[in-house]
Amino acid sequence: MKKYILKRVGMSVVTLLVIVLVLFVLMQLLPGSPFNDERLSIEQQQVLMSKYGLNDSAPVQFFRYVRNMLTGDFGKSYTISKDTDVALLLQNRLPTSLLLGGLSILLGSVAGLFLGVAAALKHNSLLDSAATFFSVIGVSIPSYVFALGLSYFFGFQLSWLPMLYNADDGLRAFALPAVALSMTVMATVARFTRTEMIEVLNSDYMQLVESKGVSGVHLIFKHALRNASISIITILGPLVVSLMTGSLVVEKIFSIPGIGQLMVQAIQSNDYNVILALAFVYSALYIFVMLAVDILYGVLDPRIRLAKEDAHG
Amino acid sequence: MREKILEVRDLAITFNTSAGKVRAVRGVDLDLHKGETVAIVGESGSGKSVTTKAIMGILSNNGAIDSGEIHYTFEHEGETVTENLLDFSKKQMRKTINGKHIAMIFQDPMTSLDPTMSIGNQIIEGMRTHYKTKKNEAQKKAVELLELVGITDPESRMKNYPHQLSGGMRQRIVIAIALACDPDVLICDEPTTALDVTIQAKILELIQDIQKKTGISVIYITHDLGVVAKVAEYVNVMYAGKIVEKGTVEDIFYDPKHPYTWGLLLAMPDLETNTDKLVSIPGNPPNMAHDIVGDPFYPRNTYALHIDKKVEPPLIEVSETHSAATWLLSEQGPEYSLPVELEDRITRMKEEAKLYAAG
Amino acid sequence: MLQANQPLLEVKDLKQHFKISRKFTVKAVDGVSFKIYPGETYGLVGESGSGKSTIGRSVIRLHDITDGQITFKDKDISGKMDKDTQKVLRTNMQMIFQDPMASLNPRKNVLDSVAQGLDIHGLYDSQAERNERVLEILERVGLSKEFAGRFPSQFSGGQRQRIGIARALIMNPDLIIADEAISALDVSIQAQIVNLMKEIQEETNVAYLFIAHDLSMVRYISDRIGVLHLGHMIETGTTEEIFSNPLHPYTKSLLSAIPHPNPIIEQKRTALSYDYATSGLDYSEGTLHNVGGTHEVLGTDEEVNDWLSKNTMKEVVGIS
Amino acid sequence: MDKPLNRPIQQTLNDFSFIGQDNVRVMDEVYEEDSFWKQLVKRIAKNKGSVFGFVTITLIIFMALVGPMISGYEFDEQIAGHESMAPRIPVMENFGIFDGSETLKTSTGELVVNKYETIEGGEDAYHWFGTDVLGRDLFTRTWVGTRISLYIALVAVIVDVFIGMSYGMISGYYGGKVDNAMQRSVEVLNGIPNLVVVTLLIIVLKPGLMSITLAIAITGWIGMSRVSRASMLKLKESEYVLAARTMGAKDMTIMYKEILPNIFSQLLIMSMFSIPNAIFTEAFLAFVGIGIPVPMASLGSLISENFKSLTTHFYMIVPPVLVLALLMLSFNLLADGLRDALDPTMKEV
Amino acid sequence: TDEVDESVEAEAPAETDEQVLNVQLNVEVASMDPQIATDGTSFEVIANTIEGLYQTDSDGQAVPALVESAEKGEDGLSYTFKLREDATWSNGEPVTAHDFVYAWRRLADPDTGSEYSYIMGIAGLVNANEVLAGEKAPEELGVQASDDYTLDVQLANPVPYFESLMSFIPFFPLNEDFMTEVGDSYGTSPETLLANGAYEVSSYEPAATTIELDKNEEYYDADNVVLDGVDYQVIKDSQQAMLSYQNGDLDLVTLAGEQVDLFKDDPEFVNVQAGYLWYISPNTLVEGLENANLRKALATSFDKQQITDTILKDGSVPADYIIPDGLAVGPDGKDFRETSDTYLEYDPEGAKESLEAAKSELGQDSFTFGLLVEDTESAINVAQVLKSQIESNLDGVTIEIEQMPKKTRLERMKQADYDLGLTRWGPDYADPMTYADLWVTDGNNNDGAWSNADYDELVYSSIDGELSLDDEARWEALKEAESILLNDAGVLPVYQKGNAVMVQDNVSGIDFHAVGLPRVYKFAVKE
Ligand SMILES: Nc1ncnc2c1ncn2[C@@H]1O[C@H](COP(=O)(O)OP(=O)(O)OP(=O)(O)O)[C@@H](O)[C@H]1O
Ligand SMILES: Nc1ncnc2c1ncn2[C@@H]1O[C@H](COP(=O)(O)OP(=O)(O)OP(=O)(O)O)[C@@H](O)[C@H]1O
Ligand SMILES: [Mg+2]
Ligand SMILES: [Mg+2]
Repeated sequence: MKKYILKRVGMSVVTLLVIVLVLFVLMQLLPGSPFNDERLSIEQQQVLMSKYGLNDSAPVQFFRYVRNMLTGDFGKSYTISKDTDVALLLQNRLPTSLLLGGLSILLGSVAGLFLGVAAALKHNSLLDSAATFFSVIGVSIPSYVFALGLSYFFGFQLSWLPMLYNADDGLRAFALPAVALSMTVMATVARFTRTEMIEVLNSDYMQLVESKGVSGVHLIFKHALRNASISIITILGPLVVSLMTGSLVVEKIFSIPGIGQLMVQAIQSNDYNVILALAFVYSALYIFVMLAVDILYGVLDPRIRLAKEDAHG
Repeated sequence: MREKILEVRDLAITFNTSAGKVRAVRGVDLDLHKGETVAIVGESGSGKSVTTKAIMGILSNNGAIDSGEIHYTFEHEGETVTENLLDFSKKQMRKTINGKHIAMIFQDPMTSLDPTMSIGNQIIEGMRTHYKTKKNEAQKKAVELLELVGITDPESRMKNYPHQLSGGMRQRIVIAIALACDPDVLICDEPTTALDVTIQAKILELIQDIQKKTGISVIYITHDLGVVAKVAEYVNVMYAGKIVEKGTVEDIFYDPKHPYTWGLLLAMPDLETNTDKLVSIPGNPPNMAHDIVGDPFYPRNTYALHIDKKVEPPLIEVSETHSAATWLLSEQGPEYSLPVELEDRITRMKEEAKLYAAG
Repeated sequence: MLQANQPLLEVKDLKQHFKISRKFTVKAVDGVSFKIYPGETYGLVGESGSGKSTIGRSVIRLHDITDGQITFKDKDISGKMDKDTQKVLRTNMQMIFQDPMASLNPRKNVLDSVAQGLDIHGLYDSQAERNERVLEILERVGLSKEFAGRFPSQFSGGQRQRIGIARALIMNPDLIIADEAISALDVSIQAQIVNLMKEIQEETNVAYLFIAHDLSMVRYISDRIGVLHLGHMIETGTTEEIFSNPLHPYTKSLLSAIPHPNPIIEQKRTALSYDYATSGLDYSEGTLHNVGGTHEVLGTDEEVNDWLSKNTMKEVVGIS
Repeated sequence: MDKPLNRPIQQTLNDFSFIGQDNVRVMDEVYEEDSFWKQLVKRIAKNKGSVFGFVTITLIIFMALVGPMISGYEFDEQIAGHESMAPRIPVMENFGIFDGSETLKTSTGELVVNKYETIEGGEDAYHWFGTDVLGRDLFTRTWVGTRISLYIALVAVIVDVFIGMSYGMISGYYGGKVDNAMQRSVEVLNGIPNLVVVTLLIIVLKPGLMSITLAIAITGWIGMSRVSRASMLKLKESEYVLAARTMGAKDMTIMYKEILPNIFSQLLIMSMFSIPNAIFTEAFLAFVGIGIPVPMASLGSLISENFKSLTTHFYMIVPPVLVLALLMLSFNLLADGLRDALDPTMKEV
Repeated sequence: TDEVDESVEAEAPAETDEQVLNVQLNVEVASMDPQIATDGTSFEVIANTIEGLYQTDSDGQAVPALVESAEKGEDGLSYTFKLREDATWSNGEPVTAHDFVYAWRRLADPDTGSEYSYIMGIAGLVNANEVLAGEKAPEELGVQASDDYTLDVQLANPVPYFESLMSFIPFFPLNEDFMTEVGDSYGTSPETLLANGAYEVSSYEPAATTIELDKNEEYYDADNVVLDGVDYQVIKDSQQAMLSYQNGDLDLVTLAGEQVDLFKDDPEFVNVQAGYLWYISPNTLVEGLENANLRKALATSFDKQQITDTILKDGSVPADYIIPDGLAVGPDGKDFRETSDTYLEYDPEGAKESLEAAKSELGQDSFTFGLLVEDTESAINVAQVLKSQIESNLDGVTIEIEQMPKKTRLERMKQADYDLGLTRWGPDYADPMTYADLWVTDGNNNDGAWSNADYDELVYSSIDGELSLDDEARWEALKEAESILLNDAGVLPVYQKGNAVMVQDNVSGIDFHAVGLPRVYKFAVKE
């Protein structure tokens, strides 16, 4: 297993480098430069470009970037937060996004699992239809509509929870945005869980388990859900990444200092280093999560775990 | 004294499907006595599995029991009671019957074990739920069970996962799971069809062996008459959701009465069969989604009578142990003789048996 | 069956290995040779995983073979084939499969399924001719013409298997590989299909490579038999030779395991057991020894002599 | 055994004679079953959800085609003075709803206004869904916007089917090195945040429907390629594919003639699940301001436009959100129904 | 982490009766460095913490801040500023003339990469342009500290608005010692910031959405500062901001579009003028747009009043001029606009006539022009109204809106790859020149390449020629320049931006400005 993970990590690093390269190429295509404000003269633009080494050829820039990146230096922001280390921006904003994303994933998947399992157990019943309806609603309505609605009712009308993010509020600050974001997760997980659970509940081995006299919670958790979860985590992986890396709109509504907004700002203001760094974080997270999913497969599914052990010592 | 332990009467089961209602079982009677082995033979789709699943209370949700009773006699808190299993709720079934009194082995060992749980845990699970056995005790018993079903090095096997074992081993595990809670009845639903002959022989011998040791009653489902010959004492031949002939093995093999049974016997070439053509049953079994009028077998029956088109024959008793559902046996029935090939076959078998007995 | 001297198919020292990982290779077939003559049925038996299907698939070139030589109708089909050879192979050798449901494309009606070979090789001049030939062949396998427009799901297992046979038959093949072609069918239907296959063989002189683990059927249908174990051909000979005088301990255990529909015998008999690991045999050491007629057995000189010296039939009681 | 032997039925002597060999079927009975499509339609029709979905989608498509023509307004027609008018619908207005009045929660108290009464010629004006801040009829805009969103849906499906499906099928069919390379590429593409790819693309290209289409095309097919690859992996070893190969069928024939028809309907349904994604992507682009160019509208851009008036003029966001949600709901229900119909084993347990 | 510690600390005093002003920002602070920052938000926060020579009073006039007395040379070519001696940095160091010299050199030094360095040229310092161009060392810039509290400045030409320029952030001082100490990390946390103004930063991190300022007790004028602090909250969604305002969480928010309808009658509602002027830049290199009549037709074909009243509603006013109202006061003591004409008013009939004239001059009946717009809500809405009105008033003219991020729009315009561009200019200092010099031939921001020799002559002379020596003549010349530009429709003015804000009624004393610093809180009071 260890060897396998090492190999995967190695491969991931290569993938990551390729991704950075692709991003670099894309960045070269971006029209305009970070320094084209009205007030800058051509000469000054040149001064700024050379200050940040943007006049060098693309390969030089690329290798310099990669070299710096390896030492944890993501360069400086050009426009969003002028002259600050991008690493510092990440340090300030990433934890918030991760926490918010993590919370909404947690919330969403627990609720989704619950709904999905209930629907599968009472297949074709009213409960099933209700769960299906809920989950369809969840994927049908944009999360920002939820966000503003929640903010209006629970924040403004009832004043139960803060409408605006403030680090001082601790977890309370995340309550509304996390719920808003978790709707999609809940819906997706619920639908998937339902399908998977129905399939598992219907399998031969569940019949054997039932014929042993096992029932109830034990049956669902030890057998059904465990088997179903192998495919559930497959869809959860990408969801985790997209949520962890922030949701622009929900961040905007609750005024959360996350990286989703930063990303859009960076793209719009050609802040290359910030785009690259955020994209890098995204990719790294993506690859990490995929790796985690892979390892989790192993934990959940001995077939995979043992196969990997066999194949890689 | 034969002690009746399971008595199924007039069991009828329907499934709701998109293609309409499927009448899978249409009034089955079945008896099982203590320590004995009853086989159910029949073509695919004849309702064998559904019948036994109904006994286990694990019918799928779209299935409904239209009529019938399943009386089961068992020891409960020191007393011998007889209960209609169909009156039990799902929960009661799981708690009092499944595993503890009636256990089941399924057809495909490759898919009937939970792939994510070690086999040790799968074996002790039943004991832990029914008897709240302590973990180490349960494990000790599991090791014994593994030994019983002929698995070498049982301790280390406990930690294995199903995919690490061969098909034959898995089927042994399934048997061990079934035996874990000391059931009175073991239902084996084609436990060897997915295995190859050498392993099949071993598993069959294993079940026989266990039966000898534990005195357990066995219901054995198969479509292979060879297997029936090897394991069963009593045989029920099933066709289109009904039992068409029942009797002891000898009755069925040496004195079959139903044309379908004849067909089954003949379809299997024995080592002497030298004919250019095998005798086969023509046509296909009926589609159970359709209404069945008359004898469902008559379209394939070379011995069909006109009445078969209209009225389904009841089981007609031939001897105390032997009966068959064919109008040929009725008083008004015509004269008939067995197919020549079958006559030959039976004579041959009898001779063989004599020879064998002689040494 | 008359045996022409010229073999239709000759397999020499066939090896088929599958690389699972860098360190691990499955030697599914490890040096197997046999011949099939026109119009005969060659039965291949052995336990699950012994390489029966792999041989079948290698012969029809579903795999690129690892090593060895396969000659079919005097053409070498073991390596890269030219167009001609390919056409000979693809038309003259056909296959029928185990699972009658899975072997038919569920989205194709019977007509198109059966005509597939004709379509691929463009073996007709007009649509009418094509359909004509399909209907003819359907009738031959006992299916009504009305079925031509229907889809596989509308048939029973036995009917589907007939469609599969029709599909192979329409190409007028010289060799049909039947991989467990009857194992998935009910006993009553098995007999129908076996009868059909035999009839067809009589009419067209097609040869069969009949792969199965049901020995009574194999015995009934085959002229010659090869017994496979762990990728090796351990014993081969005519049906008569194998069944009346099995020499190899594995063959013996295999034969002894067949259950017979005779309760009095069957209830008392136990099968012989054989375990390669503890048998002390090493298949790769042995060579094929001819022990009379076409009967050959794999083993070292000593082993073979040892087996020959024993009265074998006693152990395999109940067989004849 | 213990049943009465002869039941009281009319028996003739003839009844107990043999029918004879001739009557035995040599030719087989057909297992009468409806054809695949007929069965499918039957099953779908039984599923209330999918019927609802189908009807709603049909209705929405109809309205998208016809709606803009029956309102009497152009989608980009800014009527001076008609800014931010609440919905007013004939007949309904008599019941006190949709009569064009709205309650404004001003800081100095609630204020009921009815612009139709205060502006010139307002009595005869009807805006069924109201107007937006520029004085454009929302009914017209909603249905024009629905067209775009439906177009996006179509694009998503086409992309899924043509790119995703082919990619997955080829990758799965050839396996080995080809598969490895193709999957690595997908991984790279997946590793780049969608947002970056899509926004960069749209910034690089001229903003417009074409670029949005392209953006969806580039990122939308990956999910589908996974599914089709998985199906391909499963089916390529199936016996009927082997059968085709033993008969010498070419790779392309096998992929597109043998395998594709068997997975196509499933994949098509899967692709329906990507419709919401595509519509959301477009809506998201609208939200960051690089969606469909003004004054064109899509449901997404309408939502983001009118979202800004949510607390002031609530009614503006309702029609596009409602249509979008209905559309999503219907596509989901229909797809669910179709999937269940295709895989009856699931329904019958 | 730090965050947690801070929150624990912040929790305790929050309950007391502190006067803390809660202010909404639309966007994060981009930089806390006075020489690097370029945007209004950063300026606002910096100005709360650092004070320069001058500051802007409530009327927008420059009044002395750190400067105790100023002496202007006879010829207007030199200034001597005496600094007050009681001013200190928040680390206890005194604020000296060296701090200014350091900051100004830093501003002009190309190595700093300040985007505002050109302002040194505007201020007219000796050698400024050479230093900017890298031809001379920053030390040669015309500014010295003759002693700790005396700052000497030499100008290359008279700059009438020099003192007002001194209240502009880039000229604010920085402490050299402190800067060397913190190095690159300046302005990344409260510890790496120094204050000499009314407030000091107590909580800040780059790109933060909350910023907290505390009253600076070291401030020389601390007695006049009433507030205990200012808390900024970045809220980009205007509706959410408004809800928070209504909740009482905010004291000051900016309203957007439709919200104005609901709040315009509220006593807390305030309309403030901003200096920004929005106009359409026609690209005269594009076929058709070289024609003055066509440009005039376009310029007069849209109803500016409708745009400001029904779309913007934020107090913006139609602009029939290019030098904004309230920007600069002339030698006569009157606002520029008070004594100058208006041009290019909405006149659909006139527009049609001009169009006809253009059509016959160009021999062309239909025109299609792209209109570049950046992707902000108001710009897009305005563009849509423009399109609709131009198209309905001018037969044969079609406008195609192209929306894109601002950076892209700027790039396209810089490359002259556009037909019409909706753009804006905000004043850097209180003089018409901040606009007038935009449209000189080959001017850096003259994207449309409009060119007029008379105009050039007037502007150049006003900068450093003859006219620069005579304030009154210069004033008249700038009026003439505006008339040349607009009579030729060299640009198409649309509106002058206003802001609709809400200020809680217990808050007073916030100064709003059109030029330089938009909002000043020094004298704000919250009861
Ligand atoms: N869940 C179900 N839904 C619908 N029909 C079912 C279901 N289970 C069984 N049936 C139908 O009931 C009939 C009897 O099935 P059963 O499984 O008992 O056959 P069997 O005799 O065990 O056959 P096999 O030898 O193939 O196992 C068949 O026609 C089958 O199609
Ligand atoms: N494509 C493949 N890749 C890897 N291993 C394979 C492949 N095909 C077959 N094998 C392995 O080769 C061995 C022989 O398999 P094969 O299918 O030929 O056996 P068989 O005799 O046909 O068995 P059965 O009776 O179960 O059909 C098995 O161990 C199998 O796992
Ligand atoms: Mg069964
Ligand atoms: Mg095989």
